[in-house]
Amino acid sequence: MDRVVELEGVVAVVGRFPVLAGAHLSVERGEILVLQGPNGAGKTSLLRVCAGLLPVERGTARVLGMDVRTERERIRTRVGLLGHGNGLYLELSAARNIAFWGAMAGASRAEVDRAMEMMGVSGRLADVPAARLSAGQRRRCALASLVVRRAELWLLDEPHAGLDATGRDELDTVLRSAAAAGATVVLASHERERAAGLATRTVTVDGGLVKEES
Amino acid sequence: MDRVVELEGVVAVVGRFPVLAGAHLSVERGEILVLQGPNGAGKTSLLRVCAGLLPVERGTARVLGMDVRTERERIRTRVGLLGHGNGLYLELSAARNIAFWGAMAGASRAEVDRAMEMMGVSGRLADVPAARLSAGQRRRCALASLVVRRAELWLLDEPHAGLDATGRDELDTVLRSAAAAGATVVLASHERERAAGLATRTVTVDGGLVKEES
Amino acid sequence: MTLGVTATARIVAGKDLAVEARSRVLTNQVAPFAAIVMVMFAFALDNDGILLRVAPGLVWLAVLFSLLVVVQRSFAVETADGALDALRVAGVDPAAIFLGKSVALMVQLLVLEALLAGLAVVLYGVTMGGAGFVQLCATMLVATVGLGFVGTLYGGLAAGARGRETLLPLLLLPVVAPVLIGATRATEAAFGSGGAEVSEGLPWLALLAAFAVIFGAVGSLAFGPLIDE
Amino acid sequence: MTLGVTATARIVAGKDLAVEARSRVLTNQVAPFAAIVMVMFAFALDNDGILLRVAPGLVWLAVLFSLLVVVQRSFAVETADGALDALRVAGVDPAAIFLGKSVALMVQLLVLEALLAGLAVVLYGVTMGGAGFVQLCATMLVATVGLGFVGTLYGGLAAGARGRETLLPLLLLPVVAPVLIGATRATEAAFGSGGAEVSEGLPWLALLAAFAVIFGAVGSLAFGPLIDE
Amino acid sequence: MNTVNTQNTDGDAGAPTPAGTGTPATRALGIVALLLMVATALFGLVFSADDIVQGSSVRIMYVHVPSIWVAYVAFVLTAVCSAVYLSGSSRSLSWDRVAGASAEIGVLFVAVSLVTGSLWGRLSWGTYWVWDARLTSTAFLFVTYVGYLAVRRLGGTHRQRARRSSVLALLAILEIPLVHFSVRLWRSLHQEASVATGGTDVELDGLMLFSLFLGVVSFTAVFVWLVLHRHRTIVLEDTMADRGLDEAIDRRRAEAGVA
Ligand code: HEM
Ligand SMILES: Nc1ncnc2c1ncn2[C@@H]1O[C@H](COP(=O)(O)OP(=O)(O)OP(=O)(O)O)[C@@H](O)[C@H]1O
Ligand SMILES: Nc1ncnc2c1ncn2[C@@H]1O[C@H](COP(=O)(O)OP(=O)(O)OP(=O)(O)O)[C@@H](O)[C@H]1O
Ligand SMILES: [Mg+2]
Ligand SMILES: [Mg+2]
Repeated sequence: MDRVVELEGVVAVVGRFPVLAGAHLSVERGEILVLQGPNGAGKTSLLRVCAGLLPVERGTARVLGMDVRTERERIRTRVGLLGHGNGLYLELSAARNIAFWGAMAGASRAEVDRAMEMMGVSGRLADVPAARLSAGQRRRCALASLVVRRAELWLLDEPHAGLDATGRDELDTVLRSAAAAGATVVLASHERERAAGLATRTVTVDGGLVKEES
Repeated sequence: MDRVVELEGVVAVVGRFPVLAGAHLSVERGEILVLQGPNGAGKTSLLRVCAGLLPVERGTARVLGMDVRTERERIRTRVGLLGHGNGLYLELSAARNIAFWGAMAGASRAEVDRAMEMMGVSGRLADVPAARLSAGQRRRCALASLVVRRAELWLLDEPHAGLDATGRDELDTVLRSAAAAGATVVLASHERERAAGLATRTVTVDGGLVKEES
Repeated sequence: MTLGVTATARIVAGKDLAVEARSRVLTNQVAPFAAIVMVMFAFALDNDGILLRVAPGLVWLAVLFSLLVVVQRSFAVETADGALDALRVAGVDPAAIFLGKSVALMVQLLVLEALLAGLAVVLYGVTMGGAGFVQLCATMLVATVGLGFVGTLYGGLAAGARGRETLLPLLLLPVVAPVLIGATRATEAAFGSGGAEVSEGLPWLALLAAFAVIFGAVGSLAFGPLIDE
Repeated sequence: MTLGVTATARIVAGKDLAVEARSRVLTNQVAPFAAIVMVMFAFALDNDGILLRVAPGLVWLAVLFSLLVVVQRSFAVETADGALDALRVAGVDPAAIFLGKSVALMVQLLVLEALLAGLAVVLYGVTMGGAGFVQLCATMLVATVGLGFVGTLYGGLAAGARGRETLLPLLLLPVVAPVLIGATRATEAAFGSGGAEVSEGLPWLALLAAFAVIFGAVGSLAFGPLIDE
Repeated sequence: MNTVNTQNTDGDAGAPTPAGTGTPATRALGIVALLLMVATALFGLVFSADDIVQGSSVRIMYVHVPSIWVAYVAFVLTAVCSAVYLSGSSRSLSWDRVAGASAEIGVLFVAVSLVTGSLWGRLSWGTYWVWDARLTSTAFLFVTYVGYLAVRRLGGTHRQRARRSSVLALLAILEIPLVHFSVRLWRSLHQEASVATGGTDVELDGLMLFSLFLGVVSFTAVFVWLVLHRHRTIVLEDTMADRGLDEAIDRRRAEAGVA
């Protein structure tokens, strides 16, 4: 129960290329795990495997105690992913986007408003079409859409990229309080100092493998 | 001649929204100027004005001694921009992309190879379609495409985002040596520490205005 | 999930229609295109008396064109910024996505068909009795349901794995063709083109209904595996 | 710029064709679709001898549709990751972008037209003499050049701001319509549809040529201001 | 349009706002245009004779033909102003405003011609509309300029508007020869160009010809009058938009805490 993520010798393939080449990883509940490693190491792929977006070719991957191969649908309702993309509908306003993802997660109107407030996309910005927002503002919308999900496992791919100084601090606060409330956070990041301040543990991904460090 | 960028009361409008609200800025040759400021402040807009992508509604903008309104075409052949997007053709391989931009800039085959080497996208990666590359690898391709241009004014919008630790250092080296060779660099960044280490000067953009600091 | 399939589907459909309301691709791009197709044919064939004969085929041809554009658009919106991935990860029931997107597609197609049928009446001088009109409406409704399902399935396939899309048209087109032929024949009967009787359209209607049901069922089941590669 | 317009245009065209060679949107999506349209009409109108009469119109209608799809695609590739901005900033001569993209578009359209004309011969039993064949080829060539220029010009305009794309058909269709009518008439003459003589097609060919020249010239000059808002 | 007198507002935004768009000169022109219209109505409806073939319905010609010709003039004016703007010899936005005003009035006149033409068609061909080359191409001309006006309303800055629409105007003007020659190109039902080329197949007697001429003169006067006023309202609209922008700029600056 307390192992939230358990990867054992996971091989995942895109095209014919093994993006993960036998990765082992285990993450406990309440951890904030940072994935570091060079470009193309397999961090994004690892997060996508955990979210059930990338099929496991060999080895086993268990998330929240369930096998991603067989119980993907059940896992997904309890996991939240922020990828390199933001998952926004660019034609719709910021508010409409976040409300959509809120509705999908069964969140109330008030929760949606709270998330927007928290990520600083309320007020004037709420009615601007996502396409017109600045890069950082779009990232904030994506984070707000994630916050309303109240996931048990947060998977974040370079969540700080594009956020301004206050946004970074706000995000760290959100992640710390989520972890304190019993959620688990796995995030990929290239910003050493910030990641070090946030992480309870850091591992390095390289060549499709996870190298445990402390 | 030595004022590479001169903005005087520049107002720029997107839709009906004034993304720049009367910005003043002047940049000398050889400077590495960092733009900081909150999300939506107008950093991207400012860079786009300098590149002649966003029309100047009021005020004057002079780049490399020429007015962006009237001599845009001549300015552009001497300016290089890295935006939030990478400007890659996702279906084409990394090598094909960089060769394309190299050819557009009149660079030789050797220069293209050198740029690819420099940004670490040679070897195996060269033949992977850009769509299949990792986020950081795509950013590296975009940077390589920029390096081959040998621009006199480099405009970079969060160039470090997505790059790994070595990539960041490599980029800083490239920018420093470009500046040392007489080029001018203006970049937007949210990473305080890294920017501070690189910058010869930092200004804050907010509310569509530039606040000079030292 | 806290929401049922119907509720989720409704939200998805609402979102798709909101995107359309904002971007107006249907009203400003597809509809004028379809209209110009009709006008051009009117121009080319006016003096020959062929016009009335081919009117039903033209209406459905224009619908087919529009179907492709609208489907493409419907999934471009999902993939532009990774929203389809987000939907998958959000654990949204694929059947609900399928139904929601199908319904939004059908609504758009129906609007378009009404417009085209209206144009056919005005431009080609089609005349219909009451029975013909009822049958035309029935045909449109049933054919649209079928096309909406097929189109969404098609779009899901195209948005999924890359290599697979090469098979797509080969799989799909033999399937769409009968729907279009059925709809054309039923419409001919309704318009009385070439001396067809209204009652001649009924078997075609039944065929269309069978298609709609089969594709609704297959789509609800198959959509998940399709978009989840 | 160190490169001349022609050299730059060639690189741009090569790039566009390389993208198509990789993604195969034309061969795997547009062409089969166009083919099915032809087949459907063969089905729908088989017994009436109308087929031969409408064949030229159908061929060009399918071409028009494909034009829209391919143009959209051609600029989607440019805007997906900000490449069009990059091209503008790179100081690439807009005329060269215009010519390069137009040529790539024309090549794709020509392939498609050859396919469609072949289908018309097979499905509709079109027969042509040698003179007819030559004229058909000439018509296709000239019409395609015109369509390629117009499509690229307005595609560039539509590729800019978002709301702007809704304008594409409004702008494009009144302009393209004469080309299509001209091409249809010239093709009718080549096919001998409705008893038309081959020589009747010549004035149409001249019209098409004038169109191509005008839009090539205007496009080369106007493309810059249009994509540069 | 009412005509409270103030100074001329030609020129760029920022001039003091007048209370109306009239000047003594335009009022004089307005009166002349009105008188000419009355004269045209008298000649068209009373003095000129019935046609041998078409009877009284030929009188529609005195509206139908001048209005399409004036529309041609309007579109040519639009194209010329656009060319001047684009050529860069004068970057004044006035050229663009005149172009826009002229196109708008031109669209109006095409519409008049379409309506009168189809009424005439009902009388002489028995149907309001046929898919004839002249008619179809005229409809396309109408759509083209509606598209041009839509492009003008896309938003963005005044200069963006000017640049985009100027290019379009230069393309759209090419449609006019197409409309004019469509009759010959497509062996059309419609009347061949006969007046303009001095052809002999249609015999217009002296009075008919004079009425037609009068129609052209009076429609032109009305056109000039309308364009002058419309140009001035565009100036006012632009001024308003600029003021809205000033407020927006202040709000934007306030985001940074700057007054
Ligand atoms: C909706 C229907 C019609 C439209 C859109 C239309 C359009 C036009 C246009 C565009 C012109 C200007 C041609 C040029 O000089 O370039 C024109 C001229 C003319 N129209 Fe029509 N027309 C219509 C119906 C008719 C009808 C029914 C008649 C009479 C039977 C008619 C008689 C004429 C005549 C006599 C001219 C002057 C020809 C010349 O000398 O150039 N029109 N019309
Ligand atoms: N079809 C393919 N052919 C060759 N290599 C491929 C293919 N698909 C993916 N790859 C490689 O797989 C790796 C994907 O890694 P992934 O996106 O997980 O990296 P990452 O650790 O997230 O990197 P970044 O820090 O840049 O985001 C990249 O090295 C990429 O080049
Ligand atoms: N049509 C519009 N309506 C309202 N606001 C708009 C519109 N277009 C742009 N904006 C606003 O203009 C600003 C654009 O700023 P810009 O993209 O230059 O910011 P930035 O400093 O680059 O921010 P980031 O750090 O997030 O990249 C944003 O605040 C955006 O919300
Ligand atoms: Mg990654
Ligand atoms: Mg930015």
